[in-house]
Order: sequence, then C-alpha cells, then structure tokens
Amino acid sequence: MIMTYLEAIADAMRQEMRRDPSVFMIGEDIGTYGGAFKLTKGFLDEFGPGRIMDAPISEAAIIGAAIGASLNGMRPIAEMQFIDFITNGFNQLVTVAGTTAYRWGLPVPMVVRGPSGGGVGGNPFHSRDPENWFVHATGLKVVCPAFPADAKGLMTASIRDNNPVIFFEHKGLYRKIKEDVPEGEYVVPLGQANVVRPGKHVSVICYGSAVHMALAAADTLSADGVDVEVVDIRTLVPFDEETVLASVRKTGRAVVAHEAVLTGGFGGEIVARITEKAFRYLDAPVVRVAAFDSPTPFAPTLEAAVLPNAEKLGQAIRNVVAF
Amino acid sequence: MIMTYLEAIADAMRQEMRRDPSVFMIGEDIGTYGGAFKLTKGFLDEFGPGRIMDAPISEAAIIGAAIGASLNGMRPIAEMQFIDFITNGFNQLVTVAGTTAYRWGLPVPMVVRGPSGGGVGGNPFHSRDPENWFVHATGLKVVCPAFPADAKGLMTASIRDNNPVIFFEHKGLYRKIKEDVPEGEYVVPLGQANVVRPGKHVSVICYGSAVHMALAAADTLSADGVDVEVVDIRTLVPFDEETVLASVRKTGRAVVAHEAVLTGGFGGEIVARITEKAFRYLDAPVVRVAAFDSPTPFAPTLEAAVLPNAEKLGQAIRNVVAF
Amino acid sequence: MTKQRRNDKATQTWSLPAAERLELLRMMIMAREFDAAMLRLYRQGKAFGGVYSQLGNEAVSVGTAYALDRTADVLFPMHRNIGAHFVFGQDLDTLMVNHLARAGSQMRGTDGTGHYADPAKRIYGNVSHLGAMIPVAAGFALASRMRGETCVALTYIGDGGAQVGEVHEALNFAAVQRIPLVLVIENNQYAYSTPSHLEFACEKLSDRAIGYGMAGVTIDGTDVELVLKTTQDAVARARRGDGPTIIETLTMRMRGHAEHDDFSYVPKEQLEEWAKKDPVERYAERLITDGVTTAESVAALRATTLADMIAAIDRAVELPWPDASEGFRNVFIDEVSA
Amino acid sequence: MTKQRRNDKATQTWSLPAAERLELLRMMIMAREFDAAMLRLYRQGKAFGGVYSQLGNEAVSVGTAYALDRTADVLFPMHRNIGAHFVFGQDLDTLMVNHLARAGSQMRGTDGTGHYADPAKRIYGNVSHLGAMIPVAAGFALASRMRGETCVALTYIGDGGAQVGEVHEALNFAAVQRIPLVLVIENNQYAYSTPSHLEFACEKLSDRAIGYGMAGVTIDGTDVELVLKTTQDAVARARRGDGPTIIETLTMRMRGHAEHDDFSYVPKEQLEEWAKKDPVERYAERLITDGVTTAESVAALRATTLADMIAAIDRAVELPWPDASEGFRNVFIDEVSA
Ligand SMILES: Cc1ncc(C[n+]2csc(CCOP(=O)(O)OP(=O)(O)O)c2C)c(N)n1
Ligand SMILES: Cc1ncc(C[n+]2csc(CCOP(=O)(O)OP(=O)(O)O)c2C)c(N)n1
Ligand SMILES: [Mg+2]
Ligand SMILES: [Mg+2]
Repeated sequence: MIMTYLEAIADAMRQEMRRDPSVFMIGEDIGTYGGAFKLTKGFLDEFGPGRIMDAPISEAAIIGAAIGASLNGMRPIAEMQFIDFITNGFNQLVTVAGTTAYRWGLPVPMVVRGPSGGGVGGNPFHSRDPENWFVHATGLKVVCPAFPADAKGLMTASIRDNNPVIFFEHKGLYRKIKEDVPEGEYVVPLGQANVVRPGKHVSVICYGSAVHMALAAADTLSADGVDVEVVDIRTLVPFDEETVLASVRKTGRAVVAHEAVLTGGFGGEIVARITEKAFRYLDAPVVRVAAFDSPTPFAPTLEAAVLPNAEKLGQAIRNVVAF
Repeated sequence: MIMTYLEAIADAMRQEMRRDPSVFMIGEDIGTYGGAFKLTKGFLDEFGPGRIMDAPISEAAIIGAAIGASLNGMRPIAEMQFIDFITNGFNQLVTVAGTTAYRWGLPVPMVVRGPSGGGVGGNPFHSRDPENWFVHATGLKVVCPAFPADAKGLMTASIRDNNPVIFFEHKGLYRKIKEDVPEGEYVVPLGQANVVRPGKHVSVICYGSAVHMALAAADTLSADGVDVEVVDIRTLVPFDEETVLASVRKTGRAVVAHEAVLTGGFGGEIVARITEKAFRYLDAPVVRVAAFDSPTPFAPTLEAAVLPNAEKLGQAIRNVVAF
Repeated sequence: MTKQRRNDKATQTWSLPAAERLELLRMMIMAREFDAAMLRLYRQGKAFGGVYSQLGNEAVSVGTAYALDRTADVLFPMHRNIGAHFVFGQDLDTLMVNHLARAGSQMRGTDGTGHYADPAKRIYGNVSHLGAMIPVAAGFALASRMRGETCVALTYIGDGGAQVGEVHEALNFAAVQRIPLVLVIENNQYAYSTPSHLEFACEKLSDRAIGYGMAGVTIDGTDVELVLKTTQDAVARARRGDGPTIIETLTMRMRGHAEHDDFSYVPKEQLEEWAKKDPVERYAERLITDGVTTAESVAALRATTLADMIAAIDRAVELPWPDASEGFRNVFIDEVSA
Repeated sequence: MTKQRRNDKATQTWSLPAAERLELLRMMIMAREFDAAMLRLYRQGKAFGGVYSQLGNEAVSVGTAYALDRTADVLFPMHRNIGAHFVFGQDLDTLMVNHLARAGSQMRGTDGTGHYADPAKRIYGNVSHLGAMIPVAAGFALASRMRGETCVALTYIGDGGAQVGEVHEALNFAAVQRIPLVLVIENNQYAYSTPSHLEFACEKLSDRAIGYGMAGVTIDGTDVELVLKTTQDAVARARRGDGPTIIETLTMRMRGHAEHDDFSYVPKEQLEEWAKKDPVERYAERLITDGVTTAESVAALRATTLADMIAAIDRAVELPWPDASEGFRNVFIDEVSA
C-alpha cells in the first residue's frame, strides 16, 4: 500500500497497539489533537485515553513514566513533540533508561520517538539531529529511518525490542516521500544496513535525510559515469559494520553523510571504523558531509547554507572519486 | 610552585576572583563545606557568600542562573558536584547557553566545571566522561586538561573567555599528580594542543586521563625502541587540528585515545580529521583506544576491565607500529 | 474547565491618571492590531514560522510590563507578550524585522518571532523550550543585585509550560535567594490542545507559591488595571527585597495555538463566554464611560494602529532574507574581553 | 533551622497489636545496627564507595514501608532507607552482597549500595541522580492500574533532592493522573552540608502538595507509629483512587552525609537536641513502659541483630569481586520477547 513516511510510522504503532495490549502511548497533544503532525490522528478514538495519554508539558515525567511502566510489564511509546525537547528529559533517558539493563539485568522495552531534523524552517529549537548524543550514552538503541517501509518495519522492531530505543523521524520526510509499504505485520530488524543503490566507484554511507541527498547526488553523477553505491545504515545502534565495510572494500572509496552538525557526530564514528578496518582497501581519504557546526538557523537563506544537500554531497563524491 | 591538579584549578579560580569582581561561583556545598572534593576550601572565607553561592540541588537553576548573570555582566563559574549531574542541567547548557551567541550576538562568559571520569570506584553515576555530547552541541567550548599547570592556565583562559565553556576536571587526577605550576597570572589559550612527548614512530592523540596512559605506554615502549609522540589536545573545542596533523604527518601512524566510551566519542572525530587531511601520510590504520561501550561499573574488577589503561594502549600502539 | 476567580478589590481603591489609562488602552490596541496584521500576513501565505496570537491576553502583557521601570528592570517575554514589547518601547520596524527574520534583524536570520534580544531596550526574548528562560531571568536579576543595583526581572509562562521542571528549580532558587523576580503564569485554559485539567490538578497555579515560600495571587487577566496594580505590588515587593511573586492571570486563548490550528477542540460556548470579557473592548468601554476617551477616538486609534502595523509588516516582509553568510558567523563570540 | 511541628493526634486514637509494635521495633533495630555494622566496616578500611548512615531516620524508613502490602505494592527506596528493605523482607545476605557489590550480587558488580533491584521482593533501588526515580515510580504504579491492578508506589526524597526539577514533573503528573504514589520527603535538616534554609524557603515541604492538588502532611519523623499511621492513610487514599500524597517527615541526620564527612558544619546543640528524640530509643522505652517488651529483651535483640549484621557483612566482604567479564555483559538485553 502506498504510504507516506508519517503514515507508515502510524501504521506500525497502530498495528502493534492492536496486537499487544501492553503497548501504549504517552506524549503531549497526541490524543484529541492527534499530535502536532497529526501522526496519531484517530488513535484516541480507537484506543481510548487509557492507552493514548495526553501528558502535561513534562518531558522528564513522560520518559520517566515510560521507564517505570516498562519495568512493570508495559511497552510504552513516548512522543517528544519535537525531538529537540528531549534535552528536558535527557537525564531520564541517559541516566536511567540507558543504564538499567546493565545494572539490573531487567528489560526496559520502550520507544522514545519524535520529529527531528531541519530544512523546514523550524528554527534552532525545532531542527536538531542529536542522534549521536544517544549513541554515545550507552544502553540505548538508535534508529534513523529514511523510507516509509523501513520506518514501519523499524518501528515495529523498536516496539518489540526489550531495550530502550530512540527513534528519530525526520520531519522533512514525513510527507515528502511515498512508497509501497508492506501491509500487516512488517519487521525490519534493528542493526541491518541496507544497500539502497548498488554502485561500483564510491560508497556513500548515510542515514535519514542524507540518504535522499545521496540518491539525488548519485543520479546526477551517474550521468557523468560515476557509479555511486548508497548504504543506508538505518540504525546507528546497533551498527551494521559488516555491510558498511563490505561496501567500502568493494568500491575503495567512501563518503560519509549526515544532516547533523559535523563535529562530534556519528560520521566520525563511521569514518573511524572504516579507517581502522578497511584501511588497506581505501584508495582515497574518507570524507564527511554534514551540517556546519552551528545551531540550525531560521531564515531559509541561512538554513540552506548551513545544512548539507545533494549538491554539496555530490561535490564531495566527485572529489573523492577524483583523488 | 608544586601543586596538585586540584590545587592548580583552585589557584586559577582564586586569582581570577581576586582580579575581577564579576567572577563568582555557584554550586552545591561549595561554601562552608568547600566542595565535595574540598577544591573551594577557603573560598567562602575569602570571598563571602555573595560570591560563593551554595545553591539548592538544582543543576538547571544553577546553570540557568549562570547564563542570566553572564548576560548581565558577570562571569559565573558553575560547579557540578559531579559532572554526571550535568544531565539535569543539559537543556540549559545546550539549548540556551550554546545558542545565545549565534542568535543574539551576545557574549555568555561562563564556565561550567566539575569532576569527571572513572577509575576511582565512582559507580555508573559518578564516572562519566561525556565531553563529546558538548562538542556535538555547538556553541560550547570544551576543555579537558591533563596536568596541573595546564589546568590552571586553561581555567584562567576559560574564565576570561566570552563563550560558555565546559571544563572537565578528571577526578582521578585531582591529587594524583603534582608539578611545578607558574605562580600568579598564567594563561594557556584555548585551542592549542601540546606535544607533551616528542617521538618519531607513532603519534598518540589524546586528552585528560588518557594522556597519562599514553605517557606510561610510551615509557614502556621506548625500552623496545618504539619512539612514541604524545599529543595532548587539551581543548576539544576549539580543536587544534594543525598540531595533530603535523604530528601524524611526521610519524605516519596514529593511535587516538580517550577514557570516554568508544562509540560516538570524540576519538571518531579525531580519526576522521586525520583520515581526511593526512591520508597520504598514513602508513597504518588509525586505531582508537577507549572505554568499552557500557556504563562505568562499580566493582574494581569490572571497572578496570572496561576502562582503557596504559597496557591496552601500549598494545594498540605496538599493533599500529607493526602494521 | 474554566477556573474563574475574581478579585476586583484592588481596582476599587486605586486610581490611575487619565493619561496612563489611555496609554494602557493604546498599548492593548497595538497588541490587538499586531495580531490582526500578522493574521493577514498568514492568510496571504507570506508568514514563515508560527503565528501565535495573543488575542485575549492583551491586558496581561500590557498590564504586567507597564508596572516595570523600563530603565532599570528587565523583561523576558514569552510568545504571547507582544504587548509587553510595545510597553518597553520597542520600535515597530525593529520589532517586525526581528519577528520576520529579515535582513537587519538583530538575530541576523538565525531565529525569528519574538525570540530576539535587545539589551538596549532591556528585552530578552524566549527560546522555544518552555520554561528555559526562567532560571536565566532569575540569574539576570541576581547579577544586578550583586553589583548593588536593583533590577526586577519579569517573565511569563503558560498553564502548560508551568509543568516544566526548570520552572520549579528556578522558582525555588529565586525564593531561597529572594531574587527580585516576578513570574506571570498566563493561564489561558489550554496548552496547545491540552486543557488545564490534563496539565495540572491544583486549584490555582499561584498556590505553587506557598510551596516556595513566596507571594502568589490569581487574578482576572482580562482587567488591565487589576493586572497593573497586582504587578506593581509584586514589583514593589521584589524591590523591597521580599522576594519573588507568582501572578496567575486567568484568560482564554481566543484562537488556536498558532494559526495553523483550527482549535476545534475548544467548546464554542467557552469561547463565547470569554468573548464577553474581551480585555480590549471592555477597557475601551470603561474609558469611554469614564469620559477619558470617546468611541470615535478609539475607532480612529485602532484604524491608525492597524495601518501602522500593516505598513511595518509590509516593509519588513519586503526586505530580503539575511545574507547566507550570516549562518556561518557568531557560533562563538571571538573577542576575549575580561 | 529546625522547623518542628508535631501532630500526635493520630497515634492517640489508634492502637496497634503488640506483635506489630514489636515488629516495628525489631525492624528499626535492624536498621540501626546495619549502620553500626557498616561503620565498623568503614573504620576497618574495608568499605568501598560511600557509607550513608540512616541514624535518626529509622522510624521513617520502617514506618513508611510497613504501611505497604509487600505482595502488591512497590518500594523505591533511597539512600537512607535500609529499614524499608528489611520491612520488605529482604534477606540479609542478599542485601549485603548487593550492597558490597560482591560476586553473586544481583547487580553483578555494575553498581553497589542500595541501588539494586529485586523484582521478586518488589524493591527497585535508586540511582545517584536525586529525584530521577520519582517519575519512574509513578510510571510503575500507572502500569499496574492500566492492567486493572492496584499497586501503590512508595518512594522518598530528601530536603535537598526535593528541589530537583524532575520531582516537580513527577508529582504534577501523578496528581493529574491520580496515580497511587506516596512521596516521603525526608527532611533531615541538611542536604550534604547545605542547611534547609539554603535549599528552600517555604514553611513546610508538604505545602508543595497544595500546588499539585494532592494531599500533604508534615509529621514528626521520629515517631514510628505516627509515621506508620500517616502512611497508612496515604496508602488508603492512593488505593481509593484519590491520588498521591506528600508526607514530609522531620528528623535530623545524626551523622555526616557519608562517613567521610565529619559534619562539623552542624551545630553541636542541634545534634544534642535531636538526640533526645532518638526514634529507636524512644520507641523501645515506650514499648517497655507499655509492657510490650522488657529492657532485657531489647538489649538482647540489639546484640543478636548487630551480630547478625556483622556476620552477614563479613560473609559478603570475604566474597570475591565479580568476575571482570560481567563488565561486558547486559548493556543490552538481547532477547526480543514481545
Ligand atoms: C519543553 C517544551 N515542550 C514542548 C514544547 C512544544 N510546545 C510549544 S507551545 C506548547 C503549548 C504551550 O502551552 P502553554 O504553556 O499553556 O502556553 P500558551 O501557548 O497557552 O500561551 C507546547 C506543548 C515546547 N515548546 N517546549
Ligand atoms: C541531581 C543530583 N545533584 C547532586 C547530587 C549530589 N548529592 C548526592 S546526595 C546530596 C545531598 C542530598 O541531600 P538530601 O536530598 O537532603 O538527602 P539526605 O542525604 O539528607 O538524606 C547531593 C548534593 C546528586 N546525587 N544528584
Ligand atoms: Mg496556555
Ligand atoms: Mg537531607
């Protein structure tokens, strides 16, 4: 069935809520209003206020309550109205959720999810791509889907996972892309990268919105005879190192791309793994394409300038191929 | 004058408070008690409760008040009793402090400081090395001294800087090392790495407690004729890329080391910059040595196992040299 | 669930010079017409970012800011406090350029809406994260006191935002340190789509003051003179060194959360009920009844104000976006000044 | 600054069977002697990590936990609540092994002190970050209610920790959702070295309840029967669906924050004053006066309890540290079970 990314996420949650009474949702304005992006439209009617809980503006309480419920047999899905507001619940996720399995040996099956990313005029407080904070926190799985079908399959897997998962939904993708999404139960296991475009000359390792930049750049470059392989890593934790390394070993060249700011980002991690484990195969330096190290500005001129895009990525690919 | 790392930090703060009436301190138990580590012992007597403010257990209020005061002409130093508790004030630092210069063009001269790091039986909540969260936040300077003299000079520079600085004091170093520290005013500018041990065969790029691991490993390896260069980067933001690249271009081999957990850490950033900008000089893959990706455990057997140390680092250096 | 409580005693024993009453009305009309002008922009498809109406909140933003000393105190406004910017003497064109993030904005395009800061005007805007600026406002006022100056910081939070943890930390800290802080809790019955009874279960949000050991009062937020008088008391208390105050103002958010929101979740009767208490209409009528102004003058004031607003917006919206290079500046302030 | 308020009415019109009174005394003695045994360990240089005394807090940790149903309710203890672990039937050896993080600990050496969780015993320990487990406790109780079960969650916070933002968010959320949560605020006059007047400025910390729309009461925390009765009322209220309660217990922290702290910042007279209200001594005397037990039995109970404690600690401390391999396990729970 043709679905948007947003519909696919809603579809996964709806199906899991029907299937498993222990799944419930908590967040701000998710009930009557159906969520700031209308993602949970209809959920309140179907599942009632007991399972679609409109919470006060209290991100720490929302995440904390989800942790407590998950320790007591439930599988909560906590929505951040914008993922930026996770900074208010940061302690709960990082200090409590991320360390519980290690300390107590108990499962903490919960998903924290919400819209992330820029490119839509969100301002510095509605545009962050903070995924690497959570990669570097230990004990949290980190998911960044790029396509509707993956979004559905990965959401299903995230809800069923016994660990805390943070699920980044790129808001710029919510309604931008549609594709055929498998109906019914559909699981994409966490920890499997996907070669979304096979190619011979260079590998672009990326996730989230950057996958679409990579595909666009690959299309453009193919006209010039450059055959780009695009690897969508899909989940940052667990990280499918093997698929990434196999691609780079094959092409001998790699560009790493993400929308998050460059410095201290997950791109560095990918480069480090490639450099350490595929060094002998590299014909060129691995290069990163990412946002400029600033907050995401509001005015469209500035935002377009600081964020990565298909052109900037295309140029980086050309450089690496020409090295 | 011979000082411990802890004394050197206190010395810098005391001198700056004497010199500049706009400098004040706020934190928990820093007054009468002199701080959990007795770092501010005597400060209350000298400067009075107006400038040495014992705050309620409210990390967000402490950091937020520091931001407000800094917008109003002061230069606050906010202490986190343990840097781990920054997760409770995360939003203030990352959302407000780190974006203010960009949005408003106004200086936010403040230092958030506190003891970080493991190896002293601190448990998962008193041992974090979370520096890369702040590197990846934009707008925050990030300082990680390894030696008493640097700690003094960098603290002085941090207090005088017009931007928010997060200053990581490795608690394992507080009383472990002593050295001659310049008396009186002493500034080490932010953004300058330091080659603490020149060497020919391999560069170890590191900071904080890892510098001491590197020096110990270098001593051991020198007996085997391996000449290790140790580069202490001292500040993560701003990052002195030139000194790092110069070292790697010279030795052709690099190991990157930090005590923080491996994945998503600043080590990846360093590797990525080396790989991109010194690729032609590399004779071996760049390898990272860091903590295992878990919370820092409490029992000494476990803690010693998951944290990096001089032996593990030495082995990595040997491998890189033998490549 | 409207939690209505009135306390009109204050206004009965207190009188304000006619000129000041007219000024209050003028400021409220500016706030009201600002909304009308922004709504027009939104409908023209020219607005970019959220358009947050303060319809129904004019008496609060004007009455509270009016109680401050613009040369010594400091204002930390929130998203429904445009009236307060006007009271603090913000120039119309400056405001619009900042708001619409055009070239020349003090934020250089890095942000828009009321988020700007104008230190010369003693205005420090909000960030999106609700409650985050309350500890900052407290620290600002604290710094003045450290230098022996008196600066009262006035800021705002909504009935929803009041549930954020940082609000608690900031209020408690301010109470312990007796910081001259006034927090106006704008209880407009809804937080986005969430009605008050899902945000809090206490009778009055000002009752939180008891738990901090500070003063607290809940008032009708549609009566500008009552708001002014109550805030003056709070400001006086703060200046005396008697610590912070919570003022809960009861109003109704008469439009959606932002203009994209059709607020169909709000019962029609609730809106109709509150429409009768329109703060601007009622105050205009009162001043007319009191002979301070005339219906014609008010109508004329409205018309010119709206025209001014529209003209300023139109001027701002025609300005170019800031140059892309601004995106790469000022992540850090480079000069070391200390 | 001791804020003392008594409310002994409850105990006067309420009587407890002798066996239960003896049990309360026994539990308090266990708590007391646990401290003595840990202090001995500390002085021997064998303790690793902080040793947090609950001297003076025995009536609170025992009286509160005793009000719960161990088979249905759930306990989220803090760092001065060892008595509550005993009330919840925690086995001495299990407790010691967990506490000292030796081989066989439920935490496998990843953490120590009272931080362990024992789901079978319905005990979920704290983390170091103060206040962080209060939203978690609320969520735990909420989950039970979702399944139609009743589970009251009881947890604690200090006079210092109560200032953490998460406490506010959790209490407000619990009040809105009428979650069966009981929060005991253990006001022992100090937070580490910080006296109460630098932590908060309100008269009673239980007054915060007003601002959440929940029940709140401040009681003498040295009277175990009063603590029990007050908690029983709160638990009954929670079970009835009438929402959460704050119980502020007034006590004195009779030792340093942890054993490394000489607490020289506490005035001697303050300690002497509170020593007269020693919760264990006083309750023992009362039961002797009431003929429920004898001085000899109490002395014997103390001696055997201390011996048991020391023996259990000595057994635990002689165990090896957990194997290093445990450090590499369980960052994630691997099985997908849903
Ligand atoms: C910490 C945080 N969480 C969520 C949001 C998203 N958000 C923006 S405004 C809003 C509703 C605010 O309601 P209220 O505080 O009552 O103010 P009002 O808009 O009614 O004036 C929400 C949930 C936010 N900005 N900050
Ligand atoms: C969020 C947070 N900030 C700081 C600390 C450090 N700390 C541990 S215990 C303590 C004092 C606690 O005082 P209180 O809450 O009154 O409890 P008490 O120890 O008196 O029982 C402090 C400041 C912490 N654990 N968590
Ligand atoms: Mg509201
Ligand atoms: Mg205390």
